Amino acid sequence: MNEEVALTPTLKAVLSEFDGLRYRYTSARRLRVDLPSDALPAMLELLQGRAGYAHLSAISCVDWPDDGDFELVYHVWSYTHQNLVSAHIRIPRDPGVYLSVYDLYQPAGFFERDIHEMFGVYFEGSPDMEKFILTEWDGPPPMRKEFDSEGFVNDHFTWQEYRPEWLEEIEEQGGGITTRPEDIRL
Amino acid sequence: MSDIDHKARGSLLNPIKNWQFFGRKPVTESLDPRPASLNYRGFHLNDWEKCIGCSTCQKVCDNAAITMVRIPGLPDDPVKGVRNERPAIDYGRCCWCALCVDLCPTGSISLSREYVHTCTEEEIGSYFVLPDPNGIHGEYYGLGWSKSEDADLVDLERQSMAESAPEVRIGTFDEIVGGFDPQQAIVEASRCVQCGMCHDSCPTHMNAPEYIRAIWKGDLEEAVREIYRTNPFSHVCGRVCTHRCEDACSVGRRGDPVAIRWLKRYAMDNVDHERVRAIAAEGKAEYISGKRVAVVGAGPAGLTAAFDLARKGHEVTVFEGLDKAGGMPRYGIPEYRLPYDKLDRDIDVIQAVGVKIQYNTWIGRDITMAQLQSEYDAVVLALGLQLGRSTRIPASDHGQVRKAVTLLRQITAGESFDLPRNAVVIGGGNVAMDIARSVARLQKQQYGEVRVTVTALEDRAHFLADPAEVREALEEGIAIHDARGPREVVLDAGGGLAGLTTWRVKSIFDEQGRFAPTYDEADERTFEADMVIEAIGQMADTDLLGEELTERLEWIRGRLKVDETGRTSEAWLWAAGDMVNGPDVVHAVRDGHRVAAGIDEYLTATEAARA
Amino acid sequence: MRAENYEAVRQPPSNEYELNFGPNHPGIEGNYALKVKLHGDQVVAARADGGYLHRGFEKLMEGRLWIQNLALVPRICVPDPAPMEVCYSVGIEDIGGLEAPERAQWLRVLQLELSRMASHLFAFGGHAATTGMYSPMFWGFADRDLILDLFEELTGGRVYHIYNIPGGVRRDIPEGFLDRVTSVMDYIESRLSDYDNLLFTNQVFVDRARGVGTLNQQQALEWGVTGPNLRATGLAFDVRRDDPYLVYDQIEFDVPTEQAGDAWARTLVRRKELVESIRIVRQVVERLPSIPGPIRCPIPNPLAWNLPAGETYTRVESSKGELAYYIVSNGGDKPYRVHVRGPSATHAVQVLENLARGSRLEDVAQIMFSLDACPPEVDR
Amino acid sequence: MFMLHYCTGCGAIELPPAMTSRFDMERLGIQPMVTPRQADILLITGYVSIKTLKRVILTYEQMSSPKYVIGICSCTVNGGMYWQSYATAKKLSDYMPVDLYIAGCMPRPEAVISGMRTLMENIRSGKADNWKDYYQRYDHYLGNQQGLFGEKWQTPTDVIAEADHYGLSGPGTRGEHTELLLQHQKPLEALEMRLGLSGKTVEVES
Repeated sequence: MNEEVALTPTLKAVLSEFDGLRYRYTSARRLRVDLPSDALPAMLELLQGRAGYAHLSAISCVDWPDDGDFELVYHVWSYTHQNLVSAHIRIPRDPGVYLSVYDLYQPAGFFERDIHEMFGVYFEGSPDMEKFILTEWDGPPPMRKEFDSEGFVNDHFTWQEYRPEWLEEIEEQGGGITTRPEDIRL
Repeated sequence: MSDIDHKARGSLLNPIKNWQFFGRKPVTESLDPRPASLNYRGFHLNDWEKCIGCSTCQKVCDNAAITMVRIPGLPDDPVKGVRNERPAIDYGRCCWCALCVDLCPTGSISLSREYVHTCTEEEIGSYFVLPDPNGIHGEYYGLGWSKSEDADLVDLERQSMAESAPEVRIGTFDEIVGGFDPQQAIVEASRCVQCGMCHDSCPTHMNAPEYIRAIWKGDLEEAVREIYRTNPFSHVCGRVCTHRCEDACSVGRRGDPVAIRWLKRYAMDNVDHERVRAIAAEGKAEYISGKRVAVVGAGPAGLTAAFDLARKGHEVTVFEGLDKAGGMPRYGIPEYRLPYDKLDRDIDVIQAVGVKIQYNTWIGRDITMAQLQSEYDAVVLALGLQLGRSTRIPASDHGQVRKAVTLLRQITAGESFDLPRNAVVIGGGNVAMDIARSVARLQKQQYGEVRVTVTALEDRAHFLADPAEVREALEEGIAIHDARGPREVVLDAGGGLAGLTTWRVKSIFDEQGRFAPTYDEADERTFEADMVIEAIGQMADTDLLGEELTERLEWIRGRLKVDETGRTSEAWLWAAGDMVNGPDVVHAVRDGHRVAAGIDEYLTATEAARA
Repeated sequence: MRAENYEAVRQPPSNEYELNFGPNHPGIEGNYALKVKLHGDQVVAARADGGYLHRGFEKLMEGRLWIQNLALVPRICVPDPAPMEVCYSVGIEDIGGLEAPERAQWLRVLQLELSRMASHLFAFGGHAATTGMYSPMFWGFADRDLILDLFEELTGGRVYHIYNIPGGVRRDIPEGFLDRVTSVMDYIESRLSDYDNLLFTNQVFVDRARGVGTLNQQQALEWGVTGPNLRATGLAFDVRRDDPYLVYDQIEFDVPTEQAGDAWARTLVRRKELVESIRIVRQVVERLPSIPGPIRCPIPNPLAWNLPAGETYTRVESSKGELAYYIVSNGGDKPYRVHVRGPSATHAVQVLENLARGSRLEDVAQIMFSLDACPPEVDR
Repeated sequence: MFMLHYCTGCGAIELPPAMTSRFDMERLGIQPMVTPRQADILLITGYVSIKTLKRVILTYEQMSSPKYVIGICSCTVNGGMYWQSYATAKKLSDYMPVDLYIAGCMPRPEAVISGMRTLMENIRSGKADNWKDYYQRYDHYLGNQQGLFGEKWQTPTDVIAEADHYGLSGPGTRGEHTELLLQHQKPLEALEMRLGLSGKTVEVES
């Protein structure tokens, strides 16, 4: 990617505080930072305090069962530098617990709550880990890769069995359904 | 805009102003549904004439809303790439995204401008619709979203294939076609819509969709595995197959068909030969049946049969008259189309599964059919067609009138013959092209110039040869005269060969469709030549069966009569390949599988009977 | 599923009581609920309850081909679907290294702005309705419908356009389309003064909407408010201008702001953005004829399309605020993970809860509509 | 006819246009109604998430007979484009009787309106009377509901009593599932019934 995009001094200062941290510009206004999970809260604090990254755009969670990890991505935007930092950390899938950043960014409250019910990641210190969307769902966290939505559906629901006249007629003539959609899905 | 002041009280006149609204045109529409826009995405239409039942729409449908239904009475012809299936849409699933329209290879499916459908619980069947050209209520509301340049998602253009230039290739027997590089192969493979028309049309039903997808995924070994499920002559078919698959390919409906043959070749060329052997041997039976099978003729049919039988645990010996295996692909097809080392690989793989080949052994000369019958549990005849037919025109018995197949064999074997400075070839098939282009190469090498003329009965539009062959032949400086029938071979005073006189062909077949050419004798033309080559067809050399056996066997118009398993009227004797169903390599492979299956069944049955 | 939901509520003997506001309630935008604790008419505490529109989009998308998802994404925000398509397509182009032709980009801008206008007309129509004034709503919907007609003509669908495709758009403009766009723009422009008379300078509405659900810039930033709601607190931030995408950097437009930060200001900002959108659309109409096709760069067969491994975070300015897609590809033919960050995610939960607290019951609906919160976007 | 104002899904977006000036359903005497108690038509506008489905059933039971259900969009018929989703119900008719379906994703206002007209026609001709089916085959519907929501599922409405009241209780009204219901049912007091009146579900902070 294009490394030549220069870091703003403040940003440089913040990033230099941490070791074991890799960063690269994925585009002019997008900086990807990979860092150890324990360093994240401190970095966000500095980003917000010193570099003016006031807006937590989102927290995304990605499930990597093969690595036994959850990847948490914190997207923070600076209204002053007009630049977005995506901080990537990995936390072990089990027990799947991490620290809340609610005290830095209030919107984190919602995103953490969302990740908690969708992936089952618990955020310590988050004001509210209660279910929001899935209040009446007692299955596993659906966004985990091992949860098979289609399987669940086929266990719990029935489908229409259409018997239109034209089909009856065709079957009388020896034709009929050859391939159902579920047989050929790529 | 000027900022709006929330303290502004608005004018006192406002109430009066508002009377103006009575003057405005009302916005309300009539109760009856308005006609929808020109590219509206309403209910489906399907042009049954265009639709070929390839089920691509079904695959791209993100809502699993499309079911394929077989409809009796519609054309159903694998060779033409047509199925009697049509898509039925479940309006309890459809979201009218029109991806089915954009990806339809034929452009048959489209959306109409009809959008009103209601029904009660009892009539819910009406949500499952078989679209036709009229619309779901039998009333045509006009065409909505349909195939357009803009929205078409089918990739109609084939990846270009590297070919050596005519002036370069004419001087050598090196292979002409370069083959795909990995990038091209993946792109070409990605054009496939997985409809399976190729599989249906292929005589030996190769799993083309599977191996194409494997190539696209970059898993070439998986591709080879899929290929070997149905075809041990993979290198050969990757190069010189008559590719009916590509004629049936649904992408070829509006554009270039997927280059299935070249993809197969790509997979075969790019997997290490040792691995190919290992993959081909997968699933070989552990046990030894103790049964012995003899195969006469090491061509595609014979070796395929041998390959199958060996994999099933039988002991197979192949008897080959010449000193190399391969049959027509080796002795009939010139090297610039099929390099011998590739053919050798196929044969090596077949031998690797335990097939023994005994060279230079002619049936009737070195070993008799009777011996085979007594020493083996079953015998396969796969003689092929190695004798050229003669035109029987005056003086066609002259020494300088030669048969194409014979010459081709000599060229392959490296035997020397007096190369003509000026040759005339009779025939418009692939063999004619092969011999013409081979002689042309030799001429180029020895005399530095090409003087070959091809005269064919058919006019250019109905040539039997593969169009690409004809094109390349012309590029290489070969003169092709179509619709000319041979009249007589002209000899000079010294009895040497002077040329060939021809008449223009008026018609080839009579009303009954029998072969009975008529000529316009006024239009006579003579082509100078010091050699005339007949390439008008081949026949099997059945003399070597021995009179007594020939008597016992049943024949139909000079061909052996066989049942659906390829078995002759003799219980122990099977026949396969060109001698049974005419010249075509992939057909021969299919035939090999057929007799192998028949024989295996027979042998296991006798085994069971004994036990 | 839990049956307790339907057990009786034992209310403590007091003058505080709980009320379920929605999901089936005219004062709720969409299918959404708010549990409020009341003291008289005063809201003491409010708690948002979502999930009524949950469809598990992010899960569904992991099971479908890259292109198939295009039919899915517009459904995430029903009133304003266009940004969803564009954002997703741009994301794929980013990962796949595709470049949408210029004409396609202008067409996308056209689609986005028309969609924004439709959504805004919807929004302040709705807001007016919550204050008991139905005429603006009737007018708003009627005028919005003219835009839907344009969509129908351009994309083949009134509400769900499914017009974008990675690498460009699916259709070029039909004959004479731009003239019709212009005439609709003229008409809506001519209507603006009517709206002002009817709504924005209408004392009933002004008095009803001012000072309701006020949030200052400080709070707005803390709570992660974006879009018109943020601009209503005086901060001129707009993704189109400050994190440009498509061809917005070639287009002239202002970012209108208001200072008050209350319901009135929020709706007024939308009213002003209508003007900006009209400006932008007019520029597109002007430029488009001089920009040659194609409208899509070549893309592989959708059935066999592996996107290279990678990830992207694409943002667009939807009519409701900052919309972002976080897309991860593991090199397969389906997305590995798609995270949709809907603007309403913050607005409809934390902000709504905070603003509702201390307000009067009759204003709760107004607050929600003035935030233009979009439940389907929250639930996904 | 009063149409309950409850937007369960996407399709709702086409209702405001249908109800307001442009297509003006009021011409047909159709108006939105805020409370189920006074509504005749329950319009299911597209997919219903399981969470919503509970409310929908509650609402349906609170509506006074005769009542009619219209399922619009694909989703109410066979899952629509959310057929893979763990969160939405697939066949509405498994959980309540449906009188009319309107095809589309989503249907345009015109389609909705012609649907309404068809329904009126069906009502006039007596063709639309599936509401009786709910009483006659309550056990069947309840069974599907329990299958989805668990056997402890109950609603504030005493459907069986109503069935008797309308003289519609038949062999299919009671059955194993209603038995199950009676086991778990907690008697409801007047207060909750009154709260139920407002057509909003009553919930406890858990």
